[in-house]
Amino acid sequence: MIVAKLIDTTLCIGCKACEVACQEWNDQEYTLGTFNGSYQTMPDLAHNFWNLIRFNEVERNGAQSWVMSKYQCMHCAEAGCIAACPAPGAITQMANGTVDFVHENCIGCGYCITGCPFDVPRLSPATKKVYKCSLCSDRTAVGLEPACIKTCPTNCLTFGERDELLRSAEIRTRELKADGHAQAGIYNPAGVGGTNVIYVLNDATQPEQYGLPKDPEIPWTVRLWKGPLKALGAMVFMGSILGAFFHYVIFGPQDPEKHGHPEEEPTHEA
Amino acid sequence: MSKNSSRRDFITRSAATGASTAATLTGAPAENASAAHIAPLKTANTTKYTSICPYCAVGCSVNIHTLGDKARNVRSAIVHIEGDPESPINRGTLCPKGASLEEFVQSDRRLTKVRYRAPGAREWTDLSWEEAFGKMAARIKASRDAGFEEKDAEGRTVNRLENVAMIGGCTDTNEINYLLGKFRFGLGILAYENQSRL
Amino acid sequence: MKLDEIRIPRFDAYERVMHWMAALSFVYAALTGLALWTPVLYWLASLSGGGFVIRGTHPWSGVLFSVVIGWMYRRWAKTMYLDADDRVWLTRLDKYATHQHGALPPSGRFNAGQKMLFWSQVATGLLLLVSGVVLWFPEEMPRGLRLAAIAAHPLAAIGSIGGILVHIYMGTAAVPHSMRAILRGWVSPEWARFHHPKWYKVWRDSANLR
Amino acid sequence: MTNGWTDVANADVVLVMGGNPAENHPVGFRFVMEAKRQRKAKIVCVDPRFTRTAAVSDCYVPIRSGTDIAFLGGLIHYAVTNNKYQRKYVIEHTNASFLIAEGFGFADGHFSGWEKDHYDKSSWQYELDGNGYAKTDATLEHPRCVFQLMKAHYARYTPEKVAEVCGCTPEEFLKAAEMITVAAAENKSGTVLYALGWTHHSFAVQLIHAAAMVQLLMGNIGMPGGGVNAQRGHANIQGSTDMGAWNMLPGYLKIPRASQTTLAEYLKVNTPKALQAKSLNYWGNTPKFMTSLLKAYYGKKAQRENDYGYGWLPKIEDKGDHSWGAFFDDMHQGKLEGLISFGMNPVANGPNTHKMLTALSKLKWMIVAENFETETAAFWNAKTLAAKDYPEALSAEQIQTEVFLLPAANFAEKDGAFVNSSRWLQWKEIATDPPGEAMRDQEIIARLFLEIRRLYEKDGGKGREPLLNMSWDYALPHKPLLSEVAKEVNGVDLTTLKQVNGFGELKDDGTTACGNWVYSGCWTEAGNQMSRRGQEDPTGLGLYPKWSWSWPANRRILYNRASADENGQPWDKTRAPLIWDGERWRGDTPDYKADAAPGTLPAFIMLPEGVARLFAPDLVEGPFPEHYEPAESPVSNPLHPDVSANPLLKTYSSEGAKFGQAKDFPYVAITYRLTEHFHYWTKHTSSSSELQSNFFVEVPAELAAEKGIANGDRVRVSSARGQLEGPALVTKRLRTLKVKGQKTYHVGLPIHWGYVGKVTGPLINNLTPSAYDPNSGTPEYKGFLVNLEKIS
Repeated sequence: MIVAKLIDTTLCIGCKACEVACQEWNDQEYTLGTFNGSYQTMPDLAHNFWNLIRFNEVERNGAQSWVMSKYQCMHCAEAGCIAACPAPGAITQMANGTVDFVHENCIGCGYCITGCPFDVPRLSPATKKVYKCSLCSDRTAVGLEPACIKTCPTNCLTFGERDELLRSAEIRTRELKADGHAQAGIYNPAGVGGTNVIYVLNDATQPEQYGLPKDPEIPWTVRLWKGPLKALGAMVFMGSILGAFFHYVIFGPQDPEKHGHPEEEPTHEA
Repeated sequence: MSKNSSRRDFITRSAATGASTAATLTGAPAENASAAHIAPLKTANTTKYTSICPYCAVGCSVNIHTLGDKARNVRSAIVHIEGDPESPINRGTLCPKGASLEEFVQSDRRLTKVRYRAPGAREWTDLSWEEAFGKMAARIKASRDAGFEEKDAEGRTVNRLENVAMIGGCTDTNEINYLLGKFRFGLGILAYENQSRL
Repeated sequence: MKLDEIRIPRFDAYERVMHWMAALSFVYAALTGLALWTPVLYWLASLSGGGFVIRGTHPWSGVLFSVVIGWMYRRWAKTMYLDADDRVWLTRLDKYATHQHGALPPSGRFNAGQKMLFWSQVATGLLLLVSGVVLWFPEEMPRGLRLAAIAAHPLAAIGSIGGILVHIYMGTAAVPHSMRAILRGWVSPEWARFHHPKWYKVWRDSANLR
Repeated sequence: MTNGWTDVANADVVLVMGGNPAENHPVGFRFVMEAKRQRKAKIVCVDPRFTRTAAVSDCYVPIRSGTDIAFLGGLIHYAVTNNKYQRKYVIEHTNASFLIAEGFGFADGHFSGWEKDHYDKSSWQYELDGNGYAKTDATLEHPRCVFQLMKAHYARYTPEKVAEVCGCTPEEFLKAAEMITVAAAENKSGTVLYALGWTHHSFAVQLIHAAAMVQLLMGNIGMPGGGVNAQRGHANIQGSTDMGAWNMLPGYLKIPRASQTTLAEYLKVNTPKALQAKSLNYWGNTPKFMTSLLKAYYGKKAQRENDYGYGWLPKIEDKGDHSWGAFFDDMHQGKLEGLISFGMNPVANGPNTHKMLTALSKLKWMIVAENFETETAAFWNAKTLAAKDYPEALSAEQIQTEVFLLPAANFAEKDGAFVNSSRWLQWKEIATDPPGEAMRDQEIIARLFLEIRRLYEKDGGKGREPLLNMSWDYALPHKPLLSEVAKEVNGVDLTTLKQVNGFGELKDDGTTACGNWVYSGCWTEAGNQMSRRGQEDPTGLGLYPKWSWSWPANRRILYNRASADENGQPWDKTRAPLIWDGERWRGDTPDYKADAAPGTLPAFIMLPEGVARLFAPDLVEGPFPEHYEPAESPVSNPLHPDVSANPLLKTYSSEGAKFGQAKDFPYVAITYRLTEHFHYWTKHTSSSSELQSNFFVEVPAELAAEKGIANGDRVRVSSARGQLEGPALVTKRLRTLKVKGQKTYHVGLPIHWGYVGKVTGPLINNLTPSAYDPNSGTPEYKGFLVNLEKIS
């Protein structure tokens, strides 16, 4: 059974409780930042900050609006990080769909950072390993909701069975459309096989306003690397080794006695 | 009063909120070959206390998880503070301040000793409670003896003290406020304000 | 002096050290790279302390290899340009492979195959270095570059390792005594005359043996 | 709150004004969002700033800080002239029909009876009949009935005038008015959520009265999803008010005045008389509450013969004033010797920090009990810690104040009850012990009190009787158990020594003792009602009668009788907190006699009128709220330029006249909290410090462009009191407003920083004025004037 988070951005009040609950539950070290000209806690996610509310002041239909949306691991069905990860067992997709990092196995190469179409994993300068939201796998394993979900005051965040959440997201979208938000919709991008973090957006035609990529997918170079290039490499390496072996079997080593000399004098002086 | 937290918490929470999640759908480790890495729940062996968030007046209930049995030489340590799912007010949710109450209780800036600043001094010095109570009571008595009015100019009994003011209380319980009231009226203090009036 | 007692110096100590530094760093980089390249070969990582360790060491071995390649370039680039004979030689690669040496134009100090290996290693080495540096610092490099590097690095490695595999075969089983040349530095006049006639001639002329 | 947090979910319209619940009460705001989702409620947000509340509202109207009465007056005008008020409710449950004496009027900024510095209120009184009851006209047609007077008073508040004063457009006002007055329908209800955006004005009480008037006209008081709801800012700000501060004893009993020399005189002045024949006039029970309090305070020493110890209570001089502004001004003049502060930080949170610093330096001694070292505790070091902000402050060597900083316990280290905004008393447990040598507050108070008493017993001194007769008979006198205190607060029948069940059992003959009558019922013979955890919600309205305990009498919605019509049936069948079943009222604890049939009493049992006051003659500056400008304003009052500010505005200015003019300080400053921080506390915690590490100044984009200020540039904000510096956050969320035709800018100042903490920054109260509301003595922290400069 696949579980998911539903983020109804229309109910988000940017209170950042989820940020803190995440920090607190995961015993993160807090960092004191510098002023960055915004209400946003920090410009970007960090190895010790897995869940960021992005604040975006935009104008919609001539009126001021302030878009707040949660930014964290999307737990993709087809995860770019897993596709890119070279260390066996370092990233695992659990039976419930959670994409979790196993830090004992992480080698800190950062390929997952490149593979992730949402730019989520972050390298710790101290441990040289990569970190991101675990969907509180320690909590979900014992039947508790992830910390961010539990703390969310406005029910902007819900946790549950993915299909059920998709259904309620559809209902919510219909409500919003009826309420005059013609562009309302669900963000569950197909390019990564759907995400286990699903958004309801007031304006699904512009996910960028929420800091979400329009058409995320596993990068083709990652697919190339993990697919065709592996085959090509295997062919080249095996071809070289076998070719050399059979060359030796058939022709043996070069032997001046047997094989005659090249032309003694240069035909063309360089 | 205290219960060991367990899966039961979740079940009561679900029952209370009608949430649709259930333990089985969160991917219990048994069905999960790669779950061995999952850390043990940090609240697994804690004692749970019920409390109320000390910040704003929404009145969210919180569960305080502690380790240590309060034996004579043990000061129990707070491991985690989380919203109480049974509260009809917050149903387990908390705001960013409430969600980090553990930081507040266990802040390394908490005062742990009586600090004293002598007139004109540039630094704090430490004081024992006994010394502090002795000095403070003497100061209060001196000011009260100087300023207490039993009768006003018209000879009416007024029993008041106007050269000492008291402030505070809104960060503390009703009972403390009641005691502060007795303290105040016992001394005869009229100038008494608190945050509710600012 | 009998001809078969003569030792023609082929690689001086400087070059030998250079070569073996390149060889060792390459083999280390290649093996650790292969470990990271496919889970099938991930066991190779444990030969060098495990995945976390080789994530740290692999880039440095690559840097070392690149430095040595640069060194080689300074030392050998001039002798590695193809001349007219080399171009003909390359068209007759099949003759070389099937030991029909009589049909080949004479080679200088390095034959055209060696020269091509040199240039291919310079090229792939450069590509490996650039893409490797990009991959080394995932948080500092733009994602577009990293995405290009993620494909370019293994592609270059495939070319590079493929070439080196052939090189190792040539240097060991296929051409007897060439290993001695790179280990101890000398070859016999006979060997020189057979494999690198033009180089041999230069040596012979300078030694004034005729 | 007349209602409660959980009840907000029952609203059809939510007017958020003078508050920003999404940021400051996020968990309370969940019920707003629930109303929005479940009931399709509309959220109207009226605020100078486009806040996080505005971001999720259906209608946002920016208004100039301090013009809320103009806006609400406009709503009253709109409702009355467009017949968008609940007439039946207004006739039955308000004093709209009451006749006012001849001669009442309003002209040129003053109500009738203005005499230079005060009002002669004789023209503000009800016209009484021979029995002393008010005359009424149920048709609301009499020219001197409250309704007609109100209509006339607000005739000036047209949408255009509102726009001119507030700076919004008439269209914006009308859109909001239309949404809000939907609640005028009998089966609709609307709530008002406010906080310090209303109370931090020099006309705060009038402002809240204006809101109450709107709600009464809409028929929203007593309704589920209705009410006037103050969102209180500290965990027990409600409880500490209930327990008495300023000029109050516990339970809103007034501290006696010097002229009330006997209990009888006190009771005569303070016990109201009914103004309608049937009015229950519950405050008529004042003798029972007061006598029981005296019995709790003085125990066996309180006897009928000695007026139950009434004489030992301190008396306020008849015109005496001991509000914040008054006694800090006295302190500033060197009239005070000592200050005792339990968890309060006046240097940070009092207006005009400079004055606070000087005032404290004139004390002989100061005792501060705290969790953290605060700006107040370290006030003597301000010059070192914040040299830039306080160049003129005295240095530590020059300050002779002796300071005791006592390490107090935290909420988690104590039990006891907090009262939330909903008036719910919620009991908490002791989870752990205080750190190090930190001590629980009850122990600090008790030991200090007992030590003082010991000195008086030993050495004698002035005023021994009041001090030594105060009861302190706790099982552990040095550290009273809070459960024992709570039982004393609840009250006990001294004849049976049983806990009383509620204030209905209190007596005025000395046979009951009760520490706070409004809390009576919180700890009965059935045990601690405040720790109850029942989940039942029989009305389905989120009243949860068995979760904790609500004052008064576990009533969850105040004035709930008004939610039912003349037959005791709910105005809205789907939302029925109270129904008359023919014999009794069912549902919430009725704000009525439980077995009195609907018509027998008027609904507002706490008021002598028996109905709610549209016309409130007890307020000092007028029975109807009138728009006055803040003490410092960029314009003169568009309604009456010659009487611009509140004519009874209170100022205490021993520090000199410290008000600025618009020519020097052209911008309107507003102060506020951010969701990330709590007051001046969380700068001591890592988590909140991470969420907002830095102080900043919010600057409107248009003003920033004028001044060449880019996002992040350092700016200096100055007022007539002082100045501060910080980085600018340039935003379009602070819209330029057109007031009286001229561009008006707001400058935003979040409050949370100071000179001690994990993160530090300027105290915004460096800038705020010593201007106070005349009714409550609350300072005007919002809507004062500043200048803004870029620091190059």
